[in-house]
Amino acid sequence: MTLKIFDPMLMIGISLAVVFLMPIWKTLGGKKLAWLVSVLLYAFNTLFMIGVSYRALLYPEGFVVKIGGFNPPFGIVLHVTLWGSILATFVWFVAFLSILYASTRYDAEPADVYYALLTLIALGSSGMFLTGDIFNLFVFTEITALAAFGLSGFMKKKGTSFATIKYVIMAEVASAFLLVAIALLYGKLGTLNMIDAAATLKGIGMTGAMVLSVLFFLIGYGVEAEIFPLNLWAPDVYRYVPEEVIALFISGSSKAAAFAWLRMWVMVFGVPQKLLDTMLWIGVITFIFAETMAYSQKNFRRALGYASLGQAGLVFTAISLGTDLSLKAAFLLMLNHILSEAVLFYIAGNLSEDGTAPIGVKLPLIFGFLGAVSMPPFIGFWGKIFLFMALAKTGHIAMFVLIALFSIVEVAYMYRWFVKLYGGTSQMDLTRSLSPVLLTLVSFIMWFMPLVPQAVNILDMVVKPFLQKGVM
Amino acid sequence: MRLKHILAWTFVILFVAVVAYSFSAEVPFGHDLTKLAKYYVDNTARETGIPNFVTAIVVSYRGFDTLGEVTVLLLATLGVIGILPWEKHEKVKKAHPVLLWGIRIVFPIILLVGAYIVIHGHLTPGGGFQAGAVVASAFLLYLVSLSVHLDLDNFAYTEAIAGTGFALIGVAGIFAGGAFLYNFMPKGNLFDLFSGGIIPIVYILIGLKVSSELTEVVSHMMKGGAEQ
Amino acid sequence: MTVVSFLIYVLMALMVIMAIIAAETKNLLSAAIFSGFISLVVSMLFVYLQAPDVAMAEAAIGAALSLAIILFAIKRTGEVEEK
Amino acid sequence: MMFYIAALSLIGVGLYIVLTKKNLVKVLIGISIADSGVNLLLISVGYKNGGTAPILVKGLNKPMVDPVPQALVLTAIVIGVATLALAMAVVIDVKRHFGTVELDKIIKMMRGGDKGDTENI
Repeated sequence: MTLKIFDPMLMIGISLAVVFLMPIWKTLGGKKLAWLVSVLLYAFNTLFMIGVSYRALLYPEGFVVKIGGFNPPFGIVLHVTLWGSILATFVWFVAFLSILYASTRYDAEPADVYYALLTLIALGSSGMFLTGDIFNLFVFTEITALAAFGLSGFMKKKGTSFATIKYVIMAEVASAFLLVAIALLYGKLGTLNMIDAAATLKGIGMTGAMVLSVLFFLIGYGVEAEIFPLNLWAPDVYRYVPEEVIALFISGSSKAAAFAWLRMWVMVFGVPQKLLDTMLWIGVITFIFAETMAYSQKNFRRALGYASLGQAGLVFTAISLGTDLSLKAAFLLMLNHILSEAVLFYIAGNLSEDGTAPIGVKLPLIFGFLGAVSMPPFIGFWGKIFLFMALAKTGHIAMFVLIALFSIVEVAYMYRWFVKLYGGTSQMDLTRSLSPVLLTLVSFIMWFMPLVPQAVNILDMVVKPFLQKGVM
Repeated sequence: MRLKHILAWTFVILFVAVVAYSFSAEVPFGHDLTKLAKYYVDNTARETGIPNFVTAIVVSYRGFDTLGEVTVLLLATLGVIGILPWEKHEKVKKAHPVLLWGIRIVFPIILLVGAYIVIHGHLTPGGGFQAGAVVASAFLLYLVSLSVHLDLDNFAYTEAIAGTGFALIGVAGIFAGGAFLYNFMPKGNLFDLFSGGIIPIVYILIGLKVSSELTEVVSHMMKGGAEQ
Repeated sequence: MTVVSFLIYVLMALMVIMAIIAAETKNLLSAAIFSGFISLVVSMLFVYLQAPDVAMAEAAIGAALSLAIILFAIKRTGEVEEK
Repeated sequence: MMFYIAALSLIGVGLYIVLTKKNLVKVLIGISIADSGVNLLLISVGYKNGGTAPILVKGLNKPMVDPVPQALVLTAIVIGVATLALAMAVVIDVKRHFGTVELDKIIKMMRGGDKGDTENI
């Protein structure tokens, strides 16, 4: 079959070869060639991942790609699901926009290293979306994290260095916890393949060691998924690090960590009921904390950073609930977050002296704000509705009320910022305005998704591989 | 000792007690082999054709992890280069002659040891990572003696070519056998130096890449970045 | 208890004591050296646990190169921890 | 059993350093100690009583220890040194900007923090 050519390993192998050759590109054609090669690679990968997503549509449970020709669980496999491949497509698309944007940045030296880091954060997070092996997931987590450290400290300014060191220390401690969690899991279950581990665990049940393992996985992925006590590094990073990198953090590392949590919590551990309430409350508290902090901010980027933490909290809650509806909500909220906050961050890097947005990006600004507060035509609206329905259905009324209440707070401060930013007259660099405009175009296309009859089917397909047979 | 320290120690002792208890209760020390391990112990020699099972797992069964791992090292190099850019240091301080001669004698021996470790990586303990670290420590010796300037560009090229070779061997596997990193070469006889198909080649590439990356990292840590 | 296993227990106790000294000393240089020694002891334990590959890697990377990286960083940031 | 306790004690001491110390270099030394502990823990999980090293020797057929954790630890060691190097580079950068690597002083210097940060560009 011709669709066989859409093997994600081909994408990963070619991308790695291109990145490894970066010193050669630089010697041959300077940083111009390095930039050109990266742009072509990202465009190719975006198209390729669209093909992979199309292939994933044909397999309701996702398809498995063997590596090295060994059968699972003995070799590493990729478990390609529709959800993962769609998110990976978005990562490469945002990376494409970011590298267009980065061409206007002259203080990022050495430039070839900057482009290589951008490639590797996209590659690492798409690997996290696609892999089906627990230790391989850890390796990709580290790739994503190290690329994030490098990008975050790249500007060598006072603010970035301070923000980065906090991030580095928290993430390194988290990675030690991840390894302990893997040691527990491997010692108890004797396998590292996710599907096999889930099957083995069903026979054993949640013992004390497994509870401990879940908690350590929570700590391990919580730092990058921005869960409340572990997200204290994030506001400073969002404040100081260049906006094209933040766009990749939003679409790449934070989404990938949330997706890893989805894999472990829902797929492998099967939503352990005795820890369910704790997880839900962690997510809700993250949301409340973030929205409260965001309300009182006087700096736009800080406010956006906290808003993004709030979204991460919602996604975490939706994933942790683990029902059909709530997983759909998580998927829609993830997409909405990428489409709205990334646009706003691209704009936030180009405010004029008086703190207004440039004239060329009026439409993206409106779209970004409306998307950020989940207004009806945007997919975030459906995400929130689904989340509310899921919470009501499972009887978590207190959380329902709290999320609704603090959503109003979100609308209030977002409106305040919109009034402040709107109506500027300054001009914006054309290359720079391209990124938010293109992203807005995609979110405009997404408006018509509910009109397509197959959309409901696609949503069903997205959550199917993760649904536990026992949980409803 | 303040309250904070006492609290921290209490937390640590609790942590150790709880985790050690659940480990020894459910994963007893010295327990029997797991399902995965049994399979590897029984089948590795037949499936990969090499006697060192750790190498077989690192390069063949879990070769993709290893590719990720050299990428992590590359990222460390890139990050260190980005944060502490290399600047040309013109001054070369001559080291003491005894040190200089000592290094001249020791240096080739260390390189030889590294080469031995990597070439026999699939037969005896050791392999690409260990050899890479040994070779990097030889260069570290050179750096510390301050008697030479390493041309870091050459290390970058070595690393680029070795890494690309690894990735392309993987991609070639897709076309030759339908799976990334598929072992498409003849496996030869067990215990022979030339056996195991792509495994020794990949491990040598890993050794080259790891050694050049570690050397770059260490030299940037030592001298990179403008002092203010 | 054989002589070997007794020695292993002594090594482990030594390792933990060294870690505590590294935690409490104000001199960063000695903390770094202790962390290097810990890596060395850990690599000896790896040999006892029948993991020669890992022992080699830990001795070469954990004890030598990590220590070098820490020492270079200390040289460039100052030796003494305040307070 | 003793191996588990020793390994976890190393992790614990590393955590203690991270929790209480303010010097960034010291914190990273703590993390590297914890990393050694994690590696020892993983290898202990794979140990089998009476097993030998997982390398075939001609004519010898004895039970072996689990080779999987050894492969994982080989990966983890390299990842550990990579993160350590990157983190130390960031610390050197911090020293260049702030003139110190004591976390509480740096936080004081970054004064303003959340509330006072009004600059919009």
